[in-house]
Amino acid sequence: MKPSSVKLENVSKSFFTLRGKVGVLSDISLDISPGEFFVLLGPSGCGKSTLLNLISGLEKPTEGRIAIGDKIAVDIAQKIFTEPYKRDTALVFQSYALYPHMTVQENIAFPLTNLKKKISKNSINAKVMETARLLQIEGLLERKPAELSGGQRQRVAIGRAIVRQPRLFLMDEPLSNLDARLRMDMRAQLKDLQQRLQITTIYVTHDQMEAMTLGDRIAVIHNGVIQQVGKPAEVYGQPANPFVAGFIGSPPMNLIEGAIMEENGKTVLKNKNGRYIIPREAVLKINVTNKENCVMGIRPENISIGKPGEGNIDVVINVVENIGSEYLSYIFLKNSKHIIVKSAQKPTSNNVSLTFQHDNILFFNP
Amino acid sequence: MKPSSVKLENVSKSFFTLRGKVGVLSDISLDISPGEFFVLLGPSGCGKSTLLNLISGLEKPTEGRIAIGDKIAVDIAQKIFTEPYKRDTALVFQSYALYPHMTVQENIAFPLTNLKKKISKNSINAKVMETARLLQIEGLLERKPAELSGGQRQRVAIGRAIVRQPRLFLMDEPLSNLDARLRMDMRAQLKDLQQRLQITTIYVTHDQMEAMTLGDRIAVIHNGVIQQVGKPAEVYGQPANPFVAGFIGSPPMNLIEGAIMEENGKTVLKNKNGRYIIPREAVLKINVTNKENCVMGIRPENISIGKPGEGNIDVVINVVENIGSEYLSYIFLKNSKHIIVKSAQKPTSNNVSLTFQHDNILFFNP
Amino acid sequence: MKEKTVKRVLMTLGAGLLTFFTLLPFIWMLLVSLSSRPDFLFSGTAQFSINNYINVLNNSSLHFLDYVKNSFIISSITAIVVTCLSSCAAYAVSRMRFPGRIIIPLFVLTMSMFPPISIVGYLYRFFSDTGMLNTPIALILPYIALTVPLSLWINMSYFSQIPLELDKAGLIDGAGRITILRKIILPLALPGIFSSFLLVFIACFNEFLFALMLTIDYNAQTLPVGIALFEGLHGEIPWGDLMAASAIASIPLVVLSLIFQKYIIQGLTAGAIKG
Amino acid sequence: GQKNNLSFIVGGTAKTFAFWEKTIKDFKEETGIDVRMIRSATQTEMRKQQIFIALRGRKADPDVMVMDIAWIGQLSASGWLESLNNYDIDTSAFFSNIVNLADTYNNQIIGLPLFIDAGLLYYRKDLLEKYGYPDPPKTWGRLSEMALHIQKEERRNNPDFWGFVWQGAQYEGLVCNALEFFGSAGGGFFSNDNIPIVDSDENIQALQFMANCINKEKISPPNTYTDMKEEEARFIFHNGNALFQRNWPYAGNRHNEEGSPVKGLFGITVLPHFPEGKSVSTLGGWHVGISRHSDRKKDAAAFVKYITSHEVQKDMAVELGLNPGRVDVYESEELKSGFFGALKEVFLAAVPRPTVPYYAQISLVLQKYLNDAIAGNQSPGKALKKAQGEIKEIIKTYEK
Amino acid sequence: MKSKQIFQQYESREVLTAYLFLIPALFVIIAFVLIPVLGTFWGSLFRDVTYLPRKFIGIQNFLYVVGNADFWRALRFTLLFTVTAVILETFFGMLFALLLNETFKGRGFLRTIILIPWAIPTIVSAKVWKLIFDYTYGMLNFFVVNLGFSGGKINWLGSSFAAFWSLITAEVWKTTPFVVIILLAGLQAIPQDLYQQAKVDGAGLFKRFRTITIKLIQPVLIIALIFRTIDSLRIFDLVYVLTGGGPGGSTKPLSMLGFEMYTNDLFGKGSAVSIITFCIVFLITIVYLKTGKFRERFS
Ligand SMILES: Nc1ncnc2c1ncn2[C@@H]1O[C@H](COP(=O)(O)OP(=O)(O)OP(=O)(O)O)[C@@H](O)[C@H]1O
Ligand SMILES: Nc1ncnc2c1ncn2[C@@H]1O[C@H](COP(=O)(O)OP(=O)(O)OP(=O)(O)O)[C@@H](O)[C@H]1O
Ligand SMILES: [Mg+2]
Ligand SMILES: [Mg+2]
Repeated sequence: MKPSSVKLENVSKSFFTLRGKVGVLSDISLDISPGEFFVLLGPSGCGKSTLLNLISGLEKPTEGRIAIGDKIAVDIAQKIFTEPYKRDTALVFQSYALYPHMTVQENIAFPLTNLKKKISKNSINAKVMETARLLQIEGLLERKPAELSGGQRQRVAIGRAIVRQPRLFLMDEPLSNLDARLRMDMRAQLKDLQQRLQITTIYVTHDQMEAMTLGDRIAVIHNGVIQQVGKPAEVYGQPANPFVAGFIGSPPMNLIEGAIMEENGKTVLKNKNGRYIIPREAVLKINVTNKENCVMGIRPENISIGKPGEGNIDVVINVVENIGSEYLSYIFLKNSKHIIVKSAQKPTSNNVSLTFQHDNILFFNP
Repeated sequence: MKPSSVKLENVSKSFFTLRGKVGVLSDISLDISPGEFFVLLGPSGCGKSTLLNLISGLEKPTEGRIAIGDKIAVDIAQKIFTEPYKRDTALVFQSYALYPHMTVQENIAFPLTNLKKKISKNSINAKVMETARLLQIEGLLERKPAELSGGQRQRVAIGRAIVRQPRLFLMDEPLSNLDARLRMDMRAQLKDLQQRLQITTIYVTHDQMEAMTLGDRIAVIHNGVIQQVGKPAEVYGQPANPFVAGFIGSPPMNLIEGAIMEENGKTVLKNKNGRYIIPREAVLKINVTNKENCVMGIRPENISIGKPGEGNIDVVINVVENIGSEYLSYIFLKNSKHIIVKSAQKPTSNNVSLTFQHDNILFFNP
Repeated sequence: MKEKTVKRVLMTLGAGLLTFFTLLPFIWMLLVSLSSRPDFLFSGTAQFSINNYINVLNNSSLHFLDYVKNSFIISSITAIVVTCLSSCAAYAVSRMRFPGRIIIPLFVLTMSMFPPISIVGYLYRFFSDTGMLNTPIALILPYIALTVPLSLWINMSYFSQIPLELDKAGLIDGAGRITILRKIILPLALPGIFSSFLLVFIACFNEFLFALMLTIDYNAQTLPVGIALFEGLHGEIPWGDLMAASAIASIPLVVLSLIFQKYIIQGLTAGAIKG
Repeated sequence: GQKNNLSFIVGGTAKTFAFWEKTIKDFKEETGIDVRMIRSATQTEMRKQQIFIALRGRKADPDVMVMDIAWIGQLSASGWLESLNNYDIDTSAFFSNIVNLADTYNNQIIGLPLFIDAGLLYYRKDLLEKYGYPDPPKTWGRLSEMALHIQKEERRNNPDFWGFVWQGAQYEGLVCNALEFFGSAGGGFFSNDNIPIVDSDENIQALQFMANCINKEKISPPNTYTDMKEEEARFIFHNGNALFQRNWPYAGNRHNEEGSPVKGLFGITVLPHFPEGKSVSTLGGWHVGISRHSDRKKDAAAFVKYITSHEVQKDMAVELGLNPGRVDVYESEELKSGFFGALKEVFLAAVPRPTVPYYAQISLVLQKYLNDAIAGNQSPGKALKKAQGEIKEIIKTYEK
Repeated sequence: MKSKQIFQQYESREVLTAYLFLIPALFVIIAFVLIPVLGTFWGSLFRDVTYLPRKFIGIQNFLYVVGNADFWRALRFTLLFTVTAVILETFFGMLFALLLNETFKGRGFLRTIILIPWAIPTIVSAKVWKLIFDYTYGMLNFFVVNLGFSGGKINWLGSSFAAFWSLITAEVWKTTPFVVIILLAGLQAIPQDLYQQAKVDGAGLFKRFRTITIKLIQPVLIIALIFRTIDSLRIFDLVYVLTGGGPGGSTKPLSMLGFEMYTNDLFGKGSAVSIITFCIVFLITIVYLKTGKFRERFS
């Protein structure tokens, strides 16, 4: 089957509850190419799941139109709406929604029994077995969902989606309840599957690593509005605004608000906490509309720790955390914010100066 | 209230299903000190949630005894069993288990309405508000769970647990559905709360970072058996066995099986894929029982990439992934395994040699 | 064909069938209640008026309103008590572990299988000995015993649809079993609870044999018995009065069914658990 | 229960209850004795259940009860009825045939007829006149002739017209009807020395006649053996759709009501007979007795006396249209002429159903086979032979 | 091991609480059903005729009942009636419950009127039906005559075949709402996200009905079936009023046989019929529970 493109035009969605209207998505336009692996990122409650529901047809947008392939799935203006089961998408629900009365085997086989072109029992069994093996749950086929652990349930939910070859995969945090190693395995399997079958995939995740390694492109959503769409490296390297900058990366980029001014021949960013000397090379990149009120961004790994006086600003490290191979140093600031520095070695002293790697400094309008 | 210790002695648990007995935990003994933040790690389905259920009293062990503080919570031999609601623990369910007919406000307030010492409505409201603010859901108090996003639901579940001050916090992947930034916030809040109130906490997570930064100690479980208990740095740095070594760390430690032998005056590890020269300094650390069949472990970040011929083994890099600030290089091996190398820079060529940092090489019995 | 179209066609057919099916005899009943003779279709000479209604309500020796009142009191009390008893029992059976959790519901079910005629003699003696004959109690107690099985089993099946995790959450949150039942299970099983309430209520409202045998006069007799007394010695039936009485008697049930609608709510457990 | 007043169990419609309430009030005024009325259901079987449950339980309530004539045998055989002989009651004013045949057990009077019934033939005077029949039929044969003729004529304008309606549904009433047919052929259920003679030739002939009315001559409607009870038959006659009707006296009252289509158009007479027999009418009606378990027998007797007094019986006749058990009431001014007067003769010749204690079971057997025979499912001879056999079985069980 | 396992399963406090929850209900049932029933059973072992001495006769009453052709006829009718009625009630009940579970204009009205048949006391509704089926002036025959079907009126209660179906009609009309109410509440409890998932999984209307609705409603459905069956097997009021067991006893159910025996002073035999009726109901219920996987579902 040819992979399908997905096209959203000016899609908006509000829920009408007893307490009034809750606007969730506003004016979303996206153009996802056939065979693309498209990742949705955004803070909790920003509308990612809702967006997937709109595409799958489980919810109806309040405005706008959605096309899957060359078929219009929904167009509010033209009053077109295609039922979910005709859209031929596979959706992994964030909440799994396993069929409690069916065994794992039956859960996974279910989509296969609904195909227009009937397939034989044997080949269903074979497919289910293959899928289960891929997800490492082949020993659990006889169980009912209630007898599974959280991660096992999640894998069954994935299994139900990938067992057939839909035009579109929609996955809502499919790996959130898996341990790191399994998640890595699964990630590789999904990527492999997706590339092999060339199925357009829209994927919601909170995991940095997943977003970066899986996605052909990433869209960052905030409060129901798209903030940036781009290749992983782009979004990471050239975030469009402080929100994206602060959201992508773990630990996130340090965002320092202040006013840019000249002082003693040096360009500095000044705020209540002190003055940050901006490296000369970076000064050229300042492209903010209002220098009095702008944001400077620098990632924790792009800051190096040196002896006091040597760097761009002198600070006191408050807390150091060991995160396995690296150390995170926290510098608490007055307005209950903090700067984080990531370093391979543990800082030897608490009184240090920070040096910002100039080519990684970014400036934003707030 | 004084924090409680938690003591498990030879606890085993099997489920009796229609298809027979399923052994889940075997002979677990743990001794958790009062006020400790104790993290449980382990692959999906290893029995972490079950262990929490045993401690909270939702399930009954098949064997063994559990003491919380100086009270025996359950002792199979003595036929003692304390009902869950008398154990005064708070549990964040992996599946949330929100009360669907109650608003967020009511959900969070529920534990407070059950306290022996009745508290006033006002102070309940105040506490709920405070908790909600901490979890950034203060705007959702009037909603019912069905009207929340996955992450919002998860936060309500956390809220219900932390709103009161129990003797023991049990948290089952409480942050799995939150985005990276929120997760970091929450992590800090939880740690802060725990330290402020000194409440003994047992915490299940799949997130490396969480485990390392939050835990006073970590227990790694595999197939219902405890593999290692120790401080985060210990577990990371001196894993007790290949399983722990491979499980902790993301990407995980490279584990290379083979036979150690002398060749050309050098100590090498040899297997089908080739020979790995073991740095001289590391040779001293070899403490395996059988040199013919052992495992060498080295973390991806402890391998440096050099020009062919310079390092311990020459290899060809197959895939390079950008994970934000760093690069992962994959070297595929014959038995469908791979070696991963993490580096700050992108390797310039595919033909490289790898150098193992000698003080980070570990040797295990398989 | 489109799913929507199929659905709409099916629904229209169903609605038509339902209306026809339920209303035809009922409308016939109303017509008879308004006419002066039951054979009006053939004779064509009947007059239509509300005389029968006036007659039923005004005739003091009929005691019609007493019967309605008794029925209402007896059915309400029974239904409330049964709902309480059987929800407790159903909770225990469906969510707690104890020896007998299989056998007790079976026993209770078994107890509903006896032809009532075979136990009415005993009950008569019992209530007569205890001086309770011809009091509402004499009907309420056996009605409770007769309807608990139905209510228990219905509640059991509704309770078992509620995720067990919610009880667990309740236990963890420090709630005792009663609190869990009251604050978590009951609200969630409300459609089920209410439908069993309704079924019990109506069963008591309609019961005839016990009501006949265990009561003596309008101080305790219920509507079906009262209506049965309309009939003459040789089987003369004042059709108009009888139907008017039945029509009036169905008013409380219509009210009840309006309340019923309020409690039939979709998807109460949505959002509870993940999985 | 609260056992301070006398309890009196009676069934009926609101009108009946109103009458008894008034009577009870009068009685209280006269004697100071409180009487509590237990309202029992109308259906005979239900009433019987109610009374029997109490009596089996040896309950002091009810003290005074109104009993169907068909139960008296069983009640008295069970020893549940107080002999009235000790209470100084004068029975001479009642129909002596009834008191002797139905209310006497082991030479003790155990009940008194409160109101009585007997089968009658109703006929359409106007129609007989119209088709030139001066008198109602004396024999069944004549009845069927007349019915056939007039039905055929009347059907021209009225397709719903029937010649003869009677009670053939499977219930006690069928046995009453059958007793009349059988008796008027010289047969019956029991011989004088209480031997069952159900399958006698006379009975077979009579039953054949009954079946023929429905299936052969078709002068009786096809639902005779399914639906036809008193009211069903009355309705047809009432609406002017039948020439002859076998029914109890109550029907006459209804036919005479204001607005009745047959008011003034019908007459009553004794039932016809077969050539070799004489007219027989089944005795029905309700009797009053005192429970053996009563704890206030004296007061009970006073009450029984009161309600069987001339005055009350007359009121009952006037207000409820029931036929008093006292002969003297029929002589009174209010009743002498008119409908009641004509009934007296019938009652004097009425025969009760067998008074054996197990009558109810025999009745069941009879109902089943009689109904089957008139439905045409079995030949009368076969049906009655089987009935006879089963009845003998029953007797064998109970004569031990 | 065995005793240990039993302890394993049960928690003494929980057991205590559970019994506390059960005792009130059990108490009432034991006092007002079990004891009378045991009395009935005891009574069935006696010759219990009011005017003859009471005599212990063992199982003779049972032998009498079982040896009686009427009993077998009543049994046959009762079973046939039950099977037919329950099948039809389930069918219509399911149909209407599904319908009333949808949202559409007029649903409130339909939900109200569906209760009417169930709400009218049986003794009344039976009379209404009797009036409808009445040969002489019934509504059905009015239509038959005036709409010109066949020739002439039909004797709806006349043949055993017609009487059977007349009874069935009245019974189904009367009790379908019972099934509807139970099923409707059951339908409400099915999580909607399963339907959503199934839609995404490509299941159409009927497939969803078959694989989700039916399966998840099954426990409730079984219970509706059980209680309908129990009640149908004991049918009395309706038959008593509508056909009185006729024509020729062809529509006489077991309960009526028992009732006749009681009213005709055969208490021992009446009790025997009651006990036998009970046994039949019990056996059938067990079959239901077995097929309904009761154990699995509630444990
Ligand atoms: N009721 C049950 N019956 C049978 N087996 C069960 C039952 N509950 C859990 N299990 C099995 O027990 C094992 C441990 O389950 P548990 O939920 O404790 O895993 P977990 O460590 O929490 O996994 P995850 O990280 O996936 O949540 C799993 O393999 C699961 O399949
Ligand atoms: N039925 C509903 N009624 C009202 N508001 C709703 C409803 N469903 C979702 N919302 C709101 O819409 C917003 C978006 O929800 P959605 O589930 O799409 O978030 P999400 O991006 O998937 O978040 P998460 O990462 O936490 O899963 C949330 O703020 C949520 O509270
Ligand atoms: Mg979501
Ligand atoms: Mg788990």
